[in-house]
Amino acid sequence: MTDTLFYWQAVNLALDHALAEDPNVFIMGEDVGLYGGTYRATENLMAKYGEMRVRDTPISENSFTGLGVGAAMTGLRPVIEIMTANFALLALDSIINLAAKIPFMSGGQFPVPLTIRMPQGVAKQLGAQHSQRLEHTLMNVPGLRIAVPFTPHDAYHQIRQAIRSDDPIIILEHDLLYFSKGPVDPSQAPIPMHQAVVRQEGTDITCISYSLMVGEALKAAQELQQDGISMEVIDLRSLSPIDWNCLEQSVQKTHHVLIAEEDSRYAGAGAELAATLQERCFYTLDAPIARTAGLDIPIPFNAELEQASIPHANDIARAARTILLQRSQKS
Amino acid sequence: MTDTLFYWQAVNLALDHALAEDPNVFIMGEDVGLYGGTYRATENLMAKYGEMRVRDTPISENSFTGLGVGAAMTGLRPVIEIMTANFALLALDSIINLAAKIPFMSGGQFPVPLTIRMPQGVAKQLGAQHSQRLEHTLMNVPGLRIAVPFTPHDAYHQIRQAIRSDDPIIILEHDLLYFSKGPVDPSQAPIPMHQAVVRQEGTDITCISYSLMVGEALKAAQELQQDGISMEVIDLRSLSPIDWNCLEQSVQKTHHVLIAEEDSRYAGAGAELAATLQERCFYTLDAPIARTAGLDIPIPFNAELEQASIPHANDIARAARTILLQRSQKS
Amino acid sequence: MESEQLQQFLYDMLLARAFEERAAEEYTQGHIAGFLHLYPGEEAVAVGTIRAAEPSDYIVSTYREHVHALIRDIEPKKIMAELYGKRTGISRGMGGSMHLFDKEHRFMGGYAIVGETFPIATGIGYSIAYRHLPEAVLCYFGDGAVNQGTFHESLNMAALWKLPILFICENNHYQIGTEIHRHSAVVDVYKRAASYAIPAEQVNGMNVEDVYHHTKSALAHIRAGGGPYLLEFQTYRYRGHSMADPGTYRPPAEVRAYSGLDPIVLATRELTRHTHLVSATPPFDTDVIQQHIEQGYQAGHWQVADVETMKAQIQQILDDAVAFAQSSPSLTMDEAIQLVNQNHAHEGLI
Amino acid sequence: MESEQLQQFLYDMLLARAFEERAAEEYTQGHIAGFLHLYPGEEAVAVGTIRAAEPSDYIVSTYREHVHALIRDIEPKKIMAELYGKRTGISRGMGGSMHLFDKEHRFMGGYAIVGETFPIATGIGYSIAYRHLPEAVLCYFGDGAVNQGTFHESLNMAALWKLPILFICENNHYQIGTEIHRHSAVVDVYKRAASYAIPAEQVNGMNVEDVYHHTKSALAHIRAGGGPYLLEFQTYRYRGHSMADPGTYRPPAEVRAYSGLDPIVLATRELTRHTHLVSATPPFDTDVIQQHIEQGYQAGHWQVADVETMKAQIQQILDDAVAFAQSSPSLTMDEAIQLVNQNHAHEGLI
Ligand SMILES: Cc1ncc(C[n+]2csc(CCOP(=O)(O)OP(=O)(O)O)c2C)c(N)n1
Ligand SMILES: Cc1ncc(C[n+]2csc(CCOP(=O)(O)OP(=O)(O)O)c2C)c(N)n1
Ligand SMILES: [Mg+2]
Ligand SMILES: [Mg+2]
Repeated sequence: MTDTLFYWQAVNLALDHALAEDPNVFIMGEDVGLYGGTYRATENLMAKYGEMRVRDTPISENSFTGLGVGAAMTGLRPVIEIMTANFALLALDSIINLAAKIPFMSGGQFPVPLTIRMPQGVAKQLGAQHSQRLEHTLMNVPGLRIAVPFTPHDAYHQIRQAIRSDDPIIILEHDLLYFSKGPVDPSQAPIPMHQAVVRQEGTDITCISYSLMVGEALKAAQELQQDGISMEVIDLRSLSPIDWNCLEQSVQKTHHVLIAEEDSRYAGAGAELAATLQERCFYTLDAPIARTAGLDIPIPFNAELEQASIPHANDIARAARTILLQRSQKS
Repeated sequence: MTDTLFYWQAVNLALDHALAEDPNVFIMGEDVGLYGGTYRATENLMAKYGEMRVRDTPISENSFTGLGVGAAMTGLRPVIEIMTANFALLALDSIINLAAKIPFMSGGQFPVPLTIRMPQGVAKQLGAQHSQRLEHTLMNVPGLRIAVPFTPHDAYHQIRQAIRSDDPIIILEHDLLYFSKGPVDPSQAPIPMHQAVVRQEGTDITCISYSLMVGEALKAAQELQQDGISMEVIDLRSLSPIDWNCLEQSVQKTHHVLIAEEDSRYAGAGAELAATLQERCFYTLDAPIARTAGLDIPIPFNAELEQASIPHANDIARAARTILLQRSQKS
Repeated sequence: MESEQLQQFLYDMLLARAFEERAAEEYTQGHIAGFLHLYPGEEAVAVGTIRAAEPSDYIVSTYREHVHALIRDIEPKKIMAELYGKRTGISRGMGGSMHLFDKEHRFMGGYAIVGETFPIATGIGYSIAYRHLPEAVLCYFGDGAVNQGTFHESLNMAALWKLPILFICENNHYQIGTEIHRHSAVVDVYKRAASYAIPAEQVNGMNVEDVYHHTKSALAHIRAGGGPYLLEFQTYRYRGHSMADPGTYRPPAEVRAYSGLDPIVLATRELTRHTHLVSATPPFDTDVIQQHIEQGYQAGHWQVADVETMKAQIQQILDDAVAFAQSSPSLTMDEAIQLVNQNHAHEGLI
Repeated sequence: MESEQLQQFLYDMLLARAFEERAAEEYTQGHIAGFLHLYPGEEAVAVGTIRAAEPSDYIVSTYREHVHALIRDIEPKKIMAELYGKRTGISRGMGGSMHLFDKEHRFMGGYAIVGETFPIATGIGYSIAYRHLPEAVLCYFGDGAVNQGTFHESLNMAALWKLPILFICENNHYQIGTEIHRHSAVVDVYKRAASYAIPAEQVNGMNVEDVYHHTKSALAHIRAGGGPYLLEFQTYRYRGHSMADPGTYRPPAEVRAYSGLDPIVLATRELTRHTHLVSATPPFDTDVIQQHIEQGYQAGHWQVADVETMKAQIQQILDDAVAFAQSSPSLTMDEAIQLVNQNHAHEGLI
């Protein structure tokens, strides 16, 4: 039953199936109903399921996210769409102080089966206020789980898994992935939600990435192949928890690690990856763990500077070569 | 002119001097005026400078912080007190999307000379919603600077420096530091705002810490001395930027690093410290960089569990011993 | 009003006052730590509103919520054990004074970040509407909370979607040390409901019967499908904001009625004194409980002895509660960690 | 009203319309990217309000702010260059369409997160009050922005401290695809000001003279020390929310007046057609500029030729602006990084 779908269609299908499967599931967010979602992710769902289950909201991010928490406490399974992660800065009290803490503070009485979806990342000249990434903040919050699907297939299944889970789960979708295409098989049994996958096998160096940046890493791997460098590319699929074993296994093999992330390098998700991996694999590593990441500046509006402020395949390839060059010089 | 002052008195004195020095400085926050601040940091200032310059606010964190940004754009030098960092989750749009980005997005036309002070951290049984730390989130924001004074003397000078700066600067004060005491010399020329200092020299291992946790690290160093272990203790004083050279120099000497932080380990400030230091000092390190940090759970209300969820001197000492034990076993 | 009902109110208020004063004592003796926000002076609000509600209604409260939990008939010992941080506490010692939760009693939590009760209540209201149930949510908040953005955002949504929520403002005129006219441009909180076309009233919160009747009719309006309703209860807290606050920012005249009445003594002894107070004085001039007792005497609903009996009963309950709390164990760290993981225990995560 | 003033309005509106339609063209041709929110239909609001203000007043606007900047007399070429992301742009190409800033003109920014204009304006108002200056802040926002918490929080503070702020609601009845009655429980925005005791009026935003007069008197009230004021202008956007939005959620009848009038053609040619329209029709039924032209003809303020001349002038200005934008260089990365560091260049950081 594999179809080739746009990422947004995979999201849409996952939501459609979840709404059909469980009457407790409802969707809420700005323009998710009549308009069908800014990235079409909720297209036609209001017509199909009605306004109570697919609800357009006012511009009140903190409150409609908190509304999702309250509804989840009574056993509903809200799927909140925050139009972009940039606006989630307004909703962090509801995400961090409510969703993530109520299950614990209530002594376990109130699970919060809430899913929060949001696009994020640098798209095309949306300016500094509309190009941010939020994973670093959310990762530091115990009680939250974070999925970062890269493929339409993963988007479909991780959303389904998130909605079925009794935990609050954040799905970070990248603005630029919605119109990428890939096979989606809803009937295939999904792998565990937080398992990382090796998207490209390799032996010389491990490139760890997630979301849109996996695509850049895969391109870099191809480029490197021409130079005889074999780069393993791992798609994390989840940022909380992280599948450390998968990463460790790869490092045992390659002894070199490069992390590719779009976010600003300083205190981004890559910092946790590097910090924990150097601890786990210190004696296996032949070179320091490197990060290819965004610059530590607000994202410029200007097209060239915008693109120059985040990594691309050639930056990843260059970084990999530099690491391996150190090796050959040393040995 | 050295006085021994409580930390809160040092903060108070810095604010008093800043208000006296520059008519553009004003203070705003909940109960900073008539009440004098929950930790007495603004005691008597309203009586002295009037309501326009020491302003009590409604409970509207996002807006009074944003008000500070707007006022700063016209050349005033607001000092916003957010009653605790936990409530700053409500104000992150103003901090991250406004204060940190306007100087850049305006092409340099509008500096934002804003200081935001907030207490944070685990105090005594304030519960999960009132025990958080925010440095990890703020560090990831280009355009912000972050100071974390540990001593009353640093609190005095870093606050003065922050208010004089044309950049938005966050001062994170720890709840439990306000009633610590130390010498304060306002007339002494301050060291640069973001310079780290070695609080205790040592040769076997470098312990990097900041804010309240420096005190625990110093206690641990004493404890270790009795075992013949010499631990260098570095007080970062600043989390953005970080004084990497100071850290590197120490690692050249000790070859071992332990990071002590109160925040949850996962994606805390320590992650960035470890990630960058392993990169800079990979070939100097004799063991993986270790982190002694808070557990990855919301802070329990129960007194024992609360304390067990964050590190103390003995945890730091134990971690240092473990690291050095690995060394002796290896050699 | 029936004698029985009024006696219930009396008992409730005596219990509420005595519980809080006992909590203060335990705090002073160092048995309880953290922030402790007490309710004396405001008892009529919690009692009148919660007794007017059905057990199937939900309660969403703030950090000043012990009394709401008590009146919801949650066992005092479980609340006291929570203040002690023990595993027998209502939130297993993980929440503490500001975070009481009880699923069984539909007590949906105490929230310590001002303004959080609004979205939580709105979510529960959404859930009730979603399921077409005849239930309602009682959402508590202070006068200071009204200026948090969530008040505005949530009331708009509640009105837009006609959610069954009773917004209950406990207007004690202070946001910690900031008096209402210094934090709000409009000091009559109920007037703000007009921005959302939510019907609203300002009610004397020092008279439990008034509170009860207004709540009853507001809930009737809600259950008839009329959408949300807002009640502003004018009240006063006799103590400081929390145990850490001496309350010195208040003019002495303002607290004069209460000064001279040692609150602890009051709860355990003075309440039974048969004094004659003028009932027409403004609400703050007389202790709210004293006033109720007085009216009951005059109308013949009870005798001094009845009040004595109640008092003794309550004393015993609180002694037991403290003993229970003190002797209860704490959760282990493993159990605490388990709370973070229990909801995905059945999922294969990785 | 003086001919000269009305001619200024006409010129302003023609320039505004033509600029926006030219921007749309540049976008369609791929010269401009990102979000592009255009203003056609709402011109009378920006023109009437900004022309009623003093140069010493401050402007705080949203992401739909090109026209506010134009009417503030910022050079069109600098705005166009900003849409192109060039170093000659008003924000040096770092802000883009949604973030126009001009210190010289006290144009305090376009803000892209809905609701941010409120606290920024409140801060500037605080600063004016702090310095006892006779200035004011014009704070723009849409009908959708009214439901953001900052609206509520900031208006309360503005009123509490009597800050000199004119809150200007551009009520175009839509929050992207969500019509006002689906996002607000009370659809008359001006009514919400009562929650803060802020005087407020609802005004026809399709008539530039009305807009101008109401703004003048509101500013007079503010400058007399009366504190903030709120004006709700009823208006309509003829285009979709942004260039990415076809606007298909609107019923065809609603846009019927505008359909058939190709907007680009309109700006450059049709405006000069001497048609006779009934002036009493509801504001949305006629193009706002068309209406103004018509009234000017009738009152003898201008002739067809005058409008032709203006049109030609504007055409030239826009051609020049585009040529300027196209030929301008970009900032280098070093310069961009310098923007982040320049304010502490003199400090010894470490
Ligand atoms: C968002 C937020 N800001 C500030 C505080 C600190 N704080 C706790 S209670 C309080 C005053 C609340 O006043 P009110 O809503 O009137 O309730 P009351 O305490 O009078 O019952 C404040 C400012 C907080 N807990 N949350
Ligand atoms: C906080 C926030 N939420 C959502 C958005 C996405 N968004 C951009 S404009 C807009 C609609 C705003 O409507 P309104 O305030 O009426 O202004 P208009 O666009 O009609 O001029 C939305 C939802 C945003 N930019 N910021
Ligand atoms: Mg109050
Ligand atoms: Mg609108």
